[in-house]
Amino acid sequence: MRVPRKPARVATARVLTVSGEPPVSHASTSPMTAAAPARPFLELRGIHKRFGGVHALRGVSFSIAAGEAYHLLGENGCGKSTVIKIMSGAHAPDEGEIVLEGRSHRALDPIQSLAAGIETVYQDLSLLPNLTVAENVALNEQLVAHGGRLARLFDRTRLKRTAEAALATVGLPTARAYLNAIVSDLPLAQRQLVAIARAIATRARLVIMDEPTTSLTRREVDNLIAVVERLRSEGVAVLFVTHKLDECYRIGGHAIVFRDGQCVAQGPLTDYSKHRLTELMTGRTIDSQRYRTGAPQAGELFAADGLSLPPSFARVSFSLRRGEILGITGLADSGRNELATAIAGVTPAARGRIRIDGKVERIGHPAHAIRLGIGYVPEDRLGEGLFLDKSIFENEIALVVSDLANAFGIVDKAKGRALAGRIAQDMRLNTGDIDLPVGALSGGNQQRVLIGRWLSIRPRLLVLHGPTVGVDVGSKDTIYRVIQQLAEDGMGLIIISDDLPELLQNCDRILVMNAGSVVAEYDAQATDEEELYQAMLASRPDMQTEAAR
Amino acid sequence: MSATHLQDAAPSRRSAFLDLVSRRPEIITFIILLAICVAVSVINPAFLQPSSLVDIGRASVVMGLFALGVFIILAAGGIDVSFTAIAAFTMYSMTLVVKDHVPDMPIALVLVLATAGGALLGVVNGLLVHHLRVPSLIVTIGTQYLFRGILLAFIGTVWIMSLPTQMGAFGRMPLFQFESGDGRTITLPFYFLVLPAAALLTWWILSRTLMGRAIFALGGNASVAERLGYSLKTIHIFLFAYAGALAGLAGIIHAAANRQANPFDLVGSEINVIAAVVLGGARITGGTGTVLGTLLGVLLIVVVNSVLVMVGIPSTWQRVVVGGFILLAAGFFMFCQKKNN
Amino acid sequence: MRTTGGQLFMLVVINAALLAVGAMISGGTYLSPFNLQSMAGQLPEIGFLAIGVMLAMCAGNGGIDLSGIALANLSGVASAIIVGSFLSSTDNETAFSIAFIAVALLTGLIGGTFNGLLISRLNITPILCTLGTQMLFTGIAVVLSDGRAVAVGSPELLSQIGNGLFLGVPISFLIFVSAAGLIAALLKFTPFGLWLMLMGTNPKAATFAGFPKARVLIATYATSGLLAGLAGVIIAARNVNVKWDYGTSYLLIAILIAVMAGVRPEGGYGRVICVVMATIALQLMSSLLNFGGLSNFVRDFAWGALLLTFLAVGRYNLVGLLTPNKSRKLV
Amino acid sequence: QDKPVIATVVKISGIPWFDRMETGVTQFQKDNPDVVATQYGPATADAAQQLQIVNDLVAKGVNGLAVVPMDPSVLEGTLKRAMDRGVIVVTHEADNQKNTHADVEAFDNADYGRALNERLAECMGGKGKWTTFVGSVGSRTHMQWVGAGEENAKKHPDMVLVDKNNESFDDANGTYEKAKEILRKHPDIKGFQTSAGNDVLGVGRAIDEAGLSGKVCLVGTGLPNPSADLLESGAITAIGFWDPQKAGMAMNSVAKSLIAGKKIEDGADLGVPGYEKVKVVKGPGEGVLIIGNGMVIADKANYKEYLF
Ligand SMILES: Nc1ncnc2c1ncn2[C@@H]1O[C@H](COP(=O)(O)OP(=O)(O)OP(=O)(O)O)[C@@H](O)[C@H]1O
Ligand SMILES: Nc1ncnc2c1ncn2[C@@H]1O[C@H](COP(=O)(O)OP(=O)(O)OP(=O)(O)O)[C@@H](O)[C@H]1O
Ligand SMILES: [Mg+2]
Ligand SMILES: [Mg+2]
Repeated sequence: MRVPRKPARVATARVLTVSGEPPVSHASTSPMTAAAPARPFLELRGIHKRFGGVHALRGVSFSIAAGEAYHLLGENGCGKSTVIKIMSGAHAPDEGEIVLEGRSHRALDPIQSLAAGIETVYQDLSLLPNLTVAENVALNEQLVAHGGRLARLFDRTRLKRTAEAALATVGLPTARAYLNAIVSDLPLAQRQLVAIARAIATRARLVIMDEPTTSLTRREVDNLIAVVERLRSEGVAVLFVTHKLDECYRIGGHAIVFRDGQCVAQGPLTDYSKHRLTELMTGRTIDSQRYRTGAPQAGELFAADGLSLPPSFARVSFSLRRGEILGITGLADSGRNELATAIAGVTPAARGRIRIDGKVERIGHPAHAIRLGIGYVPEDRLGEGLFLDKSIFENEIALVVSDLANAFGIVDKAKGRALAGRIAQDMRLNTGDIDLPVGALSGGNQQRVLIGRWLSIRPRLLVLHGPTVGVDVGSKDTIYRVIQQLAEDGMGLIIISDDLPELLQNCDRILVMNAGSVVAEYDAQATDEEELYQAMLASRPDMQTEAAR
Repeated sequence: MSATHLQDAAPSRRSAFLDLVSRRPEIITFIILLAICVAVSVINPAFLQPSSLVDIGRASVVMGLFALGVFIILAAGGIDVSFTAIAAFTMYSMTLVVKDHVPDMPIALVLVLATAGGALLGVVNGLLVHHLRVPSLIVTIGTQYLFRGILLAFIGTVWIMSLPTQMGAFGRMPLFQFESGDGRTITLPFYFLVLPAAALLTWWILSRTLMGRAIFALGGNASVAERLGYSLKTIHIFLFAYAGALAGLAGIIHAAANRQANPFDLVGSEINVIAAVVLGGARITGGTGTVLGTLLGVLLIVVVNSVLVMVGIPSTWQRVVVGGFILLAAGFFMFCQKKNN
Repeated sequence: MRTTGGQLFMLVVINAALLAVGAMISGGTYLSPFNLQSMAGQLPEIGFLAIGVMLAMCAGNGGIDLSGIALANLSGVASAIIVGSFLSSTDNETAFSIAFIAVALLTGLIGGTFNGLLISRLNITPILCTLGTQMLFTGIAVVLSDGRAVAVGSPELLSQIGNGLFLGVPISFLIFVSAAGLIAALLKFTPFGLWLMLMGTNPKAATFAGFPKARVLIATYATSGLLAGLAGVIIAARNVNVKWDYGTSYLLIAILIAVMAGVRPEGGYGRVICVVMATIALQLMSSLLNFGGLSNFVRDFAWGALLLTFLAVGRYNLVGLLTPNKSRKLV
Repeated sequence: QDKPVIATVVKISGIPWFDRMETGVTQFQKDNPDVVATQYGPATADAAQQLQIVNDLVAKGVNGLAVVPMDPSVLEGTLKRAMDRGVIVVTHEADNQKNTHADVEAFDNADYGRALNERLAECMGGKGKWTTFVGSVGSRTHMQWVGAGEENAKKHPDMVLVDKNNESFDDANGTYEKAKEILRKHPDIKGFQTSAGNDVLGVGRAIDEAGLSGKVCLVGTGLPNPSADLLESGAITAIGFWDPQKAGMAMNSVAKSLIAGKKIEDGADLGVPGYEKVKVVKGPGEGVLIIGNGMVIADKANYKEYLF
């Protein structure tokens, strides 16, 4: 595949000409390499932000220099997304000032921020699902070039050129069919890359990424890291928000640690150990040893026999014992996602058999699966899992609504509330008010609500798809403990994830899928990330050669 | 860092036809339209004459203009039910003004002023939708009652049976005229041209300007569009002003063609127009659809309504047939789309 | 997040204000028992349709029921013709009445189920589906009755329902209030209600949680149809005759009421009590204007203005200035 | 005040027909200062809306109601309740209304339909295809008119009725489209008999635009003023109508008499032109049917005598 040498620079030049300035005039400020400029590109001073009664940011100050990488770390709900929204102009701060290239502002608006070169990859990706890939990537560039004015012609050739360059940079295809694909038809991982491509399609000076790697596989992350390197070498600052500390170290740069709306530490990452960072974020100590201590019980609980759903996966067979935790990993297109949804009955397998407790069953629908005692926690918890506007109580009893009904068809709410309250306690939600809408919870708590829902019916098998995507270390800890407890109680669990440490810490066995088949099986205690990673890439000739490069 | 595997991950394995249909749902509309025409011609060959085409063309103008407005709002994720009230309002007050105050206003100016008047009422809609932050369906139900109430309570209810001469002349001005075999004159009126012109303009705005893309962006996800720097206020105002302008124009044409200005007219037909747009392939949830599809949807409704006598369906049965037909068409539509996924 | 109390409060205030204004301009006749009874007797038919619209809206996914009044008329017409063909309304009053009610309700139920089936099984967009069935139902009523009004007569039981009073309250109003209470309970206390509201907020999540989505949808539209049938019975009982084109203006008014009651068109939220209060508000206002001798066009204007005012009050939280607002703490 | 209140409720307010009726009500008020006479009407042509107005007026406490029912059957229940409360009910265009004290008709409906058809037959020379339009198949008087017309046409064996009872919904534009379609389907059609007030305008326009004025005959109910152009051009052969102003006055006059406890006898004079010597027969219910002599058939030659 053709890779333009310096796509980001191509984009730079183009934007300059469009904005009407001759490219030369900008040459003096633009190319900055490792040498840090005298003054920071962006500085926040004493920022406060309140949402109704919530004091989300309490006097945050930090600065961003060109060409540097920053990692904004902190627990769920500590104010990371809020500070990003202030930088990108989505929110106005209540107090404090924003100094952009030496000029002080009380607040920014989106166009101002974009025109200054602040590009954001939002946590929710902020893609327009009904538009094409090309439009999603490159439309904004034209909007910004016209200063947000809409009564302007829109240039299709330029759209195509910009999109091609940006897509190539993040490693997505640039074929016409792909450019014209509708974004909602793409899998989540590709959508995340499209969002990143949009951020770098313009002459960015600062790229902010709010948890950009949540649904990327390791290889795609590697690719992203390469992109970041190149951006930095061109003088672009990068600010990451992430909960994956390992990735931070791989990228390097500075850490900015938030706790409770305040900035509690900042400095070069190398100054902090992982352990120390965790302490700073949570204010307590969490050790990262292996969670799995128990052992599976005897007796087969679940078996897949030659499951196929062309073209996603074929002839997948495995079995699971009571109390066993099985990990399944693979690249985004390895078929692991479809396998998960097939077991859950969302996209039923076309061929093959499923045995539960020795009985052959056909699962054609999620309700089927649930009746058979198979629970499924989807990866996209907002879109597919939670009823955001509804209370914790209603979310927790969603599965047992009809069971709670008495002979007259009246739902026993008192019983339901007791159940929901118990679940909230078991899942250690940090609120006792189960009438709170789930939308008012942080991501980690939302995930706990979603997993907790299954505690209401105690399924025989629980399939967890990306159980800790976008969840902070504190919540992760809780979720892992719950998983282990469930296994202790004899439930079978399948964790589908590309967070390899997560699988290694929690599973008994790990299956690796590749190109629709299970290609390897490991004992979790006897393997390591490297081995798993190699297996994920193996047997695909084109990729091996790449890995070698 | 190749990503060839991503390409084969892209959706494939559907038949080429279904693939086409999913990208361009208006093809289904076209097929249904064609099927009806063939069926009707078989039942009654009298359908196959140029005058049928002319009649259908003429009957589509007002509904077509409305539909373009509805479509552009639907594309942005909204719904408008006030356009008929806007049309009646501008049509009647404009006619009143011309008749009583400026009897020799040139027709071009009448059309421009009516369009501008419609746009103005549209702006009211746009501002309300933007500032009240509620779905436009609700706001426009309110403004429909409001506009119609103002028109009938404060402006007038008296039918204007003899239009100012220039308006009457405009309604009668032929684009072309010919004599059919049995000595009848068949006329395609000049005002017919307004529909293709408006369709072209709408298509151009939607596909060639940033505003057009912004409209679809808004239909895709409003809060995302706002975050990306699209000014929702500008889009809302433009959208409703444009739809209002089309409605104002449609109203004046309706009056000119009808040779009377009846303030009670038009209101009540809005659901049919929305149905036509949805039958043309635009999703009711917004963000999709094409101008061509919209026109096909309008044609579909007009043709179904105008072949009933041709086919010899007694008037007591006509509602059953039209209703059943809408259900069949919608069912077929969904069937094709479902097969895709 | 939720301003439900506010909506109800607003509606109560509006109703009180309308009664006060009415009393003032009419010198008391507006509050006379006869007028109150007359208004209470007028509102059930549209109230039933508005509750039907609310149910469909709550189901989300662009849910709406445009076929309500058409189905109500069809229920009345079909029932009058079917029952009238083997029973006489004068000879066998009670039997006729009971049979009439049963057939009308059954017709409504079947019509509503038909809507639900089309929407849930064939995935037809609700607005298109109910537009189509609206014409279909009207059309069937025309064909059955040949376009003429069908006489139901006034057998004892039906005429009691239409015109009778119980403790000074019109029986039709009592039926309306109890049916509304029943629906409210259905929504609040049964699995159906919980499923419906959850499904309305996130249909995808409902699939993943294994909800019987199709059944819930069918039940929703069937209930809406049943209410239309009930409206048909009330119309027949009050007017002695049924006809296919009765109440064509009810279509938009029912939506207007639902919206005024704060039902969310995107789905997932709506309260029956608010719909009842909104129905009463519209009735009070419309009678008030008739009392004042104002042209009925002013009524259209006033409805539009009232709705927009409502929205503005909600938007700028003007109620919040009046009521003590418990601000919820977020976690 | 103790003056009796008579409320006239029309099918829909604002349209020319009932605006004309309102002039009659106003005139009656002026001539009879000892009563209070006003006109009401719904904003949309919907029986349910009219019903609500009648309900509210009864609740308000009027002494007399003069109603032009949108749909007589729908009002039965309410009018019965009103009569039970002692309100005097007079109706118009509703000779099948059971619950009324008196129904005032401008003429006998069958006579009217026959007269229209005879005028059409005369124009058609007694032969050729013809068709009929009604407001809707549910409109009783319209169906009576075309029914009587159909009956009358049997006298002319060469007249062939095709695609009868097309519904116009009183919408000139819709009627125009339908008429076009009929002209296309039956290129040799010779006559139209229409019923709703706007039908002559729609059909007339179709005839006019096809250049068939004078070649195709059109006779139907219509008002002189709106039809003037088309009568002049020859697209409309003749229009039939009665004067709603006089009908409004007649209704109110009957209502006033009944409130005063008087009875209307056969041959009575209501003091309104066209109703000087009314025929009184028993109605379908307890009340009476009062039939006047107010039919007018006008054509190009004489329509100017009735400009309204
Ligand atoms: N729009 C809002 N309305 C009310 N409260 C809000 C809003 N946005 C954020 N908050 C509150 O502000 C606090 C900080 O939220 P923020 O989104 O910045 O957290 P975060 O650090 O991004 O968390 P995470 O790691 O989960 O992304 C939270 O307590 C949240 O409840
Ligand atoms: N419109 C809003 N109203 C109320 N609270 C909000 C709103 N938007 C965001 N929040 C709050 O902001 C906080 C952060 O939300 P966010 O979606 O970023 O999840 P999160 O805490 O960041 O989780 P994660 O770290 O897993 O991403 C949450 O507490 C959420 O409730
Ligand atoms: Mg966040
Ligand atoms: Mg977050």
